[in-house]
Amino acid sequence: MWDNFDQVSLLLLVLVPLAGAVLAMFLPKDRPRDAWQFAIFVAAICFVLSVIVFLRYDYAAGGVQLAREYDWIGHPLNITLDLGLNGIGAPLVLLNGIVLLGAVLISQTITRRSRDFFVLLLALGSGVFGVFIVRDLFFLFFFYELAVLPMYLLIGVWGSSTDFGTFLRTKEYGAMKLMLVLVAGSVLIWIGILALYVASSESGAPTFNIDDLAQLQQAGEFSRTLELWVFPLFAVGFGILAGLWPFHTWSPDGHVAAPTGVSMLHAGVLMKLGAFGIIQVGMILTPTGAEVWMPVLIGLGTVNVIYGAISALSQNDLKYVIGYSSVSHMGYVLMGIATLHPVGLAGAVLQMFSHGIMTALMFAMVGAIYERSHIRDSLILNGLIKRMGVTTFFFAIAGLASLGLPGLSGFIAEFMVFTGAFRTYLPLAVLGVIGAAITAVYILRLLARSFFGEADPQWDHLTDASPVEKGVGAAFVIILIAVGVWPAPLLNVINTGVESALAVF
Amino acid sequence: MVPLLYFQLLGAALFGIGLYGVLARRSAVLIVLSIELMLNAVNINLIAAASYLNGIGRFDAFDGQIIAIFVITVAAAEVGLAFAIILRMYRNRGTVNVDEINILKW
Amino acid sequence: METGLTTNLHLLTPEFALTALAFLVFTVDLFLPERSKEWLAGLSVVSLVAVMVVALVMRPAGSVELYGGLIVVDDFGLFFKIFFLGIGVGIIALSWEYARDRLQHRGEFYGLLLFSILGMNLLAMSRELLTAYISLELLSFSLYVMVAYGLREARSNEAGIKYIIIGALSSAIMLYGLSNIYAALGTTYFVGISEELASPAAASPVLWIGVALLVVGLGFKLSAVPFHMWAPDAYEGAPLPVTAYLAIGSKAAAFALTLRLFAEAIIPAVNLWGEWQLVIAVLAAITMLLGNLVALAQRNLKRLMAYSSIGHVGYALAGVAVLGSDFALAAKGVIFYLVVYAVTNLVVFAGITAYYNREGKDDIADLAGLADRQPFTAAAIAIGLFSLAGLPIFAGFTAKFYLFAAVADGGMLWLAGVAIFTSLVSLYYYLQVMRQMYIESPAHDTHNAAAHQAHDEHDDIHQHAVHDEPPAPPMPRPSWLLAGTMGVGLLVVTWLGVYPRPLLGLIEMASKAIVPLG
Amino acid sequence: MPLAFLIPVFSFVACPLIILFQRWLPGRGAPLAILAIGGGFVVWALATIGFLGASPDNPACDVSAITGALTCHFSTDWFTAGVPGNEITDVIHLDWGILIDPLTIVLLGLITFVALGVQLYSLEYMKGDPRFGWYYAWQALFVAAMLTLALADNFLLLYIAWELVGLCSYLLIGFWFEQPGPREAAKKAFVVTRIGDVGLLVGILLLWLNVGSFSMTDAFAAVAAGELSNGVITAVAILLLLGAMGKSAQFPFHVWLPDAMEGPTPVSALIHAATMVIAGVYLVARAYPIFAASPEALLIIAIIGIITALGAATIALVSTDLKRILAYSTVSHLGLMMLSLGAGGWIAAVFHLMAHGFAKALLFLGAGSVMHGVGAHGDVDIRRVGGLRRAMPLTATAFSIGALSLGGIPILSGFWSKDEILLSVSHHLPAIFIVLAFLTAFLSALYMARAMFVVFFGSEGEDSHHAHESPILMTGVLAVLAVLAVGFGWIAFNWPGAFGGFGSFVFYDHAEGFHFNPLIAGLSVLLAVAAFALAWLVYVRRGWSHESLRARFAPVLRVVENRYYVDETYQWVIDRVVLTVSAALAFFDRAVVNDVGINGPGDVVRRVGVALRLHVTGHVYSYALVVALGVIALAIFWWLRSA
Repeated sequence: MWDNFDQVSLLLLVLVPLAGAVLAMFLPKDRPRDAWQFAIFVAAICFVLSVIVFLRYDYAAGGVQLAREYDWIGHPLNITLDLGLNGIGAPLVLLNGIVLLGAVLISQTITRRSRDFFVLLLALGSGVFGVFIVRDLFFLFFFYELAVLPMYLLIGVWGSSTDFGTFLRTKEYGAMKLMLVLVAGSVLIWIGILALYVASSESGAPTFNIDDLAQLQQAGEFSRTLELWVFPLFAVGFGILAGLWPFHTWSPDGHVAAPTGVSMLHAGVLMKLGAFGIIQVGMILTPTGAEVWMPVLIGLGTVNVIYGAISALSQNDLKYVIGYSSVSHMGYVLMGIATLHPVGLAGAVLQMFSHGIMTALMFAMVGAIYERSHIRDSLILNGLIKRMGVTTFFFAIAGLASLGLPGLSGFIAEFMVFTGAFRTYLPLAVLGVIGAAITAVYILRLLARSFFGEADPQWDHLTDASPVEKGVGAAFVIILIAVGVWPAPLLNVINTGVESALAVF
Repeated sequence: MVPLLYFQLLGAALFGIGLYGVLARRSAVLIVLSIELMLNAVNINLIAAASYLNGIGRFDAFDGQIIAIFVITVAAAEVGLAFAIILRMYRNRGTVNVDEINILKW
Repeated sequence: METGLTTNLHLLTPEFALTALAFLVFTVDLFLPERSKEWLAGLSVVSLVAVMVVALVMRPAGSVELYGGLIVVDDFGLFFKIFFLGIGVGIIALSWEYARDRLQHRGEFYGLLLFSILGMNLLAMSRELLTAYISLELLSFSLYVMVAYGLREARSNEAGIKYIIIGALSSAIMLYGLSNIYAALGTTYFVGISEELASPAAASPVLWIGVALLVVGLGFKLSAVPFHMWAPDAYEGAPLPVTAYLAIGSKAAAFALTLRLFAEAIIPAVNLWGEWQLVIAVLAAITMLLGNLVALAQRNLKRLMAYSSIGHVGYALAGVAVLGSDFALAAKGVIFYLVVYAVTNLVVFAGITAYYNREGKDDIADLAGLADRQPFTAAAIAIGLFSLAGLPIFAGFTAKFYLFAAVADGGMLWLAGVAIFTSLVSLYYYLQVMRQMYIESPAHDTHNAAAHQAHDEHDDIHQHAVHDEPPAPPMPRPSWLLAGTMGVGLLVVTWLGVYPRPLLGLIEMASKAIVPLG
Repeated sequence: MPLAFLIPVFSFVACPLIILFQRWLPGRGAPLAILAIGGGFVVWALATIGFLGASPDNPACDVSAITGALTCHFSTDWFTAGVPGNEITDVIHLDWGILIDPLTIVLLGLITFVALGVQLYSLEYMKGDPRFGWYYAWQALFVAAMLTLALADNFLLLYIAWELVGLCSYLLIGFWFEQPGPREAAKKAFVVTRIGDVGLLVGILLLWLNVGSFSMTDAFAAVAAGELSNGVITAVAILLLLGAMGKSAQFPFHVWLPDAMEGPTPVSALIHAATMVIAGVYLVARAYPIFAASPEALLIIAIIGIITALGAATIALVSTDLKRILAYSTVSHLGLMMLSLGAGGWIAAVFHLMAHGFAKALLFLGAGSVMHGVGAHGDVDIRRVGGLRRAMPLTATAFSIGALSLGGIPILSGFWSKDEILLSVSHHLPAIFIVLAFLTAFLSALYMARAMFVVFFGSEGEDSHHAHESPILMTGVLAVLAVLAVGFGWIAFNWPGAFGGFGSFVFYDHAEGFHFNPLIAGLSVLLAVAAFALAWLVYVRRGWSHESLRARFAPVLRVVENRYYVDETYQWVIDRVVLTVSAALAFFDRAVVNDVGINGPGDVVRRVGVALRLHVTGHVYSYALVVALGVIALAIFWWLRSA
């Protein structure tokens, strides 16, 4: 029975949310609750699918599994919808399944035009799934753009504008910047893809298929100069989505503007697309370029870590703090990738997973607070623990995970990144460790300032997390702890993926 | 026999004059007339070329004349159409001065 | 070649039929009372469909020449015929309500439309410069009139005047080029030209001027920079359906001619093409750059679409520039792009018309809050714009990817780069429209969100949350015809975006018919 | 003996249970926590018996070639990361492993015993606290983590436990987070120790980088085998030392410990006196093979130790808050232990660690009992209490015993351990050290005496009128600890036939009997007695007023009372440097990176568009002109090509 299912599982993974989005269009316009429940239904199916797919991935065998090829455009472009899961994609698929469900559940509070909201959200989910499981550059790009496309409306329509006194961040601005910056990144990616295609067609076998291109590369069909200028295109293009400094500002401002569910997906999975792309495309298809450019990338990654952490120090808006901490944590991912070292790379992938869960949890909780108080300013908020004990508890756990507390997933991931970096770029690795210490400072400041302490009477009206929020939070916390205590199930899969990824060097 | 080049120079001159007219004139009517001038330059070119080709014994020589006739016809139609629209403009705005015809810009 | 002017004449039945129908419409129009002129639209649609069927039925095996090679009936022509007829149907569907409410003499309107379609069909089939020119003029004359159709509207008149003056000018230039080519080569047949050019002796200033001026003429029809300046004015002034028609029909027709001309006359002459390829590439580059950049600054919707269409012409031209290297790929890319562009634009214009029919306004800012007032219209426009911007899952993405891949493969990666960059620019102004429709509220004074935060129930000094504005005044839903057009269009757009293969098959057949002989 | 891994597990299980079900558990889960630690204690006893009975032929045990001690080792896989490559460090493999040797055994004993006592004590002390359940949850978590720390057989596991105890200390210091004091103190404690932890982690990684394994035994073996260059060893040693300094509150990282007194007093007794703070000393003792291989490191340790010891002692002398006095005394004694380690007095250090642990726990619990008695939660100003010995005799006795013990009065355990330290210092270090060490000993006796006399003897203070003795549970715990404070020292020396002495059981490299140097001992006794006498004169007898003393040393006093301005320095750095930088960076990020770097290009493009649109003038002849220009451009192009 499973074998038949494996034939279609990946295709379903992409089609289910897409179909869900299409069907959702035909829901009644003015019944938000129905839309929500329908979205939950779809997201739940996706979640189950992602779990099954993850479990079906046999890490002992390794390589690309559940592969399935569908003809799309034949000669002369030779584009095929070529699905297949590798050890790096598998955990991220799982991650997306989890976060998508969580985000949909959290979005209970969306009442205005909620149908459209969930349509876009599901479309986004489909795009993300797609990127993680395709083996063809055209479709990788296709799904990549599909994942970015809905963000504009999701933020622009359902977001919120904030006046910070000295400056203003409108949702229009946030959405527009996010969209344009990300698409600017994809411009680079697109050019890179075309360059590789041209190279392949010059070698007589025009193709967009990642594996075929990788073989061509191994066969030495790509000139060194080509790889030298194509890799930066991928590194920066995908890197932008991963919050690579100095192209990161779209991310915090996007968060500030975005509604909770969108923030969760944005920081939870969207930013992972970028890192995944660097590995899947940049590293595997242009290893020569990668080897040459990695020192630069790890340098930038370190800048991300320190820079993000330090700028988070002086932020007062909860979402800004988390946004910059995301920038900082994606820095670890970039560092890990740039080590080109098994442990470091595995750490990077694990960090993607753990950061996805962690930051999604944080945004969920901040969203819960914002829903009730309509404030995100940590200078005004205080003593939240009094009225919102559970929320505080979950937020604290997420915060501890992000400052790399052992026993929570963040620690193992960062630790592995450090080990990898120590093997390759020792001084930068030390800086990375210091960054983790700075993280502790701003997280604890935030906790001490807004969550602990005596509560003003003005917060007496606040109510604690709703059952749904509690459920999501609890689930995420459990995952954080589980991965922190027993990462082996994830790492077994990741290791095989890393092995094959590094095989090209 | 006068070499082809002379005719072509004449045509070019005429074409240039027409073009100048188009650029320099401010009355829509005169602009259209200048364009007619350019079309006549075309005709001169064509006929000259045709007879020249005939001279060197090219087979399908008299295409030129035929084309010229077509051009004349089309030109006539064009002028008619143009004047019709200009007339409509004159009715509405009371001017055919292209300096004043610029509601639509940028 | 001269033998048998009437052989295979039956193959022209579609064109004859079309001519007859046009006259029929004119005639019937004389006798129909004003209120029942809808029938003319119906008649035209039915007849167009009928002609389509006839054309398909009479498809010859391979390509057949008529009139001693003036006109050829082949798959390429057939494909574009069907394409044009389809566009005609779309435009009529678009203009139905509009014509009823806002145009006089709409009988002639449909008649002119039919004539212009006839012109386009002949254009796609003509294999000789003069024939091409005549067909072009047939198309242009109808358009001149249609643009100026708003009799009482100064804008419409002005658009007409500018259009016809520049049009006449460029046709004069084109003819001058034609005459030079004739003088240099002694022939005006595409095939003949390529044969003459094959001999290196052919190269001469006169010839070069001839080709150059020919290109200028085409450039005008394509509204390629720097011959584009008429386009924004004409688009803005013309009645909406005509604007749509300009954007979709005349461009497609001009490209049909360009493709055939380059394929059969110029590309085979390798040395000449070698010179011209770069020119075309540069034209393409500046066209997409200028079009998209200027579009950023537009306030009027029609004008915006004009500049955006200029930009898209640039993309297609980029495809033309690499026709020489891998013809099959490039031609397919260009034609595919044209079709997608046409369908997408049809959707967008249908949406704009649906809005215009209700409010009679065509500034971008007027669309504010459309998403609440006409959700489906807004969605249609949005999807259309996303597709034009080249975002998946819509046809625009696939088409752009295909075309740019072809351009890159043709050895012009830099051109592809420019194209990709400018499509990023285009995204910006498309998003501006989206923003009006989805984010802004109708009663929105400035774009400063802080302005209306002041009166907000949680008003503390540090942070404000902006809440949803009150829903906009309701607006009657679009007519079923327009809604249907949009619906069908959206389906096609999505379908082409997700599974373009069948269409590409047809395009392959079409492009095979005009593979360069050289 | 393999069951030893159960020791922490009980409490690990207890913690989440209490968190989740405290509402329904009897006594808010407190009994559960106590049960867990009690179980731990029992298992420890069993394990100890097993260990004492164990012999090298036990498959899991062998006599370590480096430490010379019998070492048993049990482990199970945790996870593997990376892929086995040509390089050994291309893959990291981790296990949950426990390592049992005498050091572990005694430390476990200390932890389980004190923890048990403290938790019983807390039943009364924390009674009626709204978060009673949470208190025990964190207590359980702490105990579990601390025990793991003591048991860990690889550095990574140690680091994990290390961080967890840090977390628990954070949670328990900030237990009353409503008041700003505990909140800030907790934050400070976590951050300061975290700075040290950076060093620790880097050190561990550096070690791994050169050894290829996190296992302690592997690391020591590598060091012993001389596989590592001296530079690396010293670097690693110093980095590990950083971590130790953070946890054990050594100068300049000592600032967090006194503030940590904001937490509930039993917490101070357990975490900030007996167990967690000695983790640093434990780390150095545990990793001694590495330190021993680097004389420089040892010297640094000694210097830091003596600075800390002396500085803290002086501050303790002038502090007025009872708990702070004890806190600084803790810092000072930790400094002494470090000093001893630096001097090679490994056994002395460990011995003092134990003795001080019991005594200091006793003192803190005593102080807690005092607070409980005078009804002061938070801090007790010793100037406002006095003569409590009548109201609370038991507490008074217990506290006095502790004070005397730490003060170094003979036959009490503190005396023996301190004596050992002085001995080793005098042997292996320059003269200056021994002088300062004696000074420290004198001072510590003095401030202990001061605290003791002022609080329990002398005239009544205004807070001590309605003071009452604490309930039996608390005093009982005090009594037990008092017994240890008196008697523990006696296990130091050799009981013929029975037991070879502490040094023959817990030792590094080679077993040592009990040394006794009459000179050193005599001197220290002299100083101790003198100190007590002096204090008695000043504070009880009021022989001469300490005001006059204060007046005489005013300038010195100001410096000391301001704790040598260390906190101020930190504060200045944080406010003036860190926050300024980060604010500047945040502004830079918004104004430059975003508004210029990201918005800039966008604006430029848009402006270009706005400018370009003007080219469509609306005048038809200009259109024609452009067309003509286009033609000319083409002509020029052709001319260029042909030319």
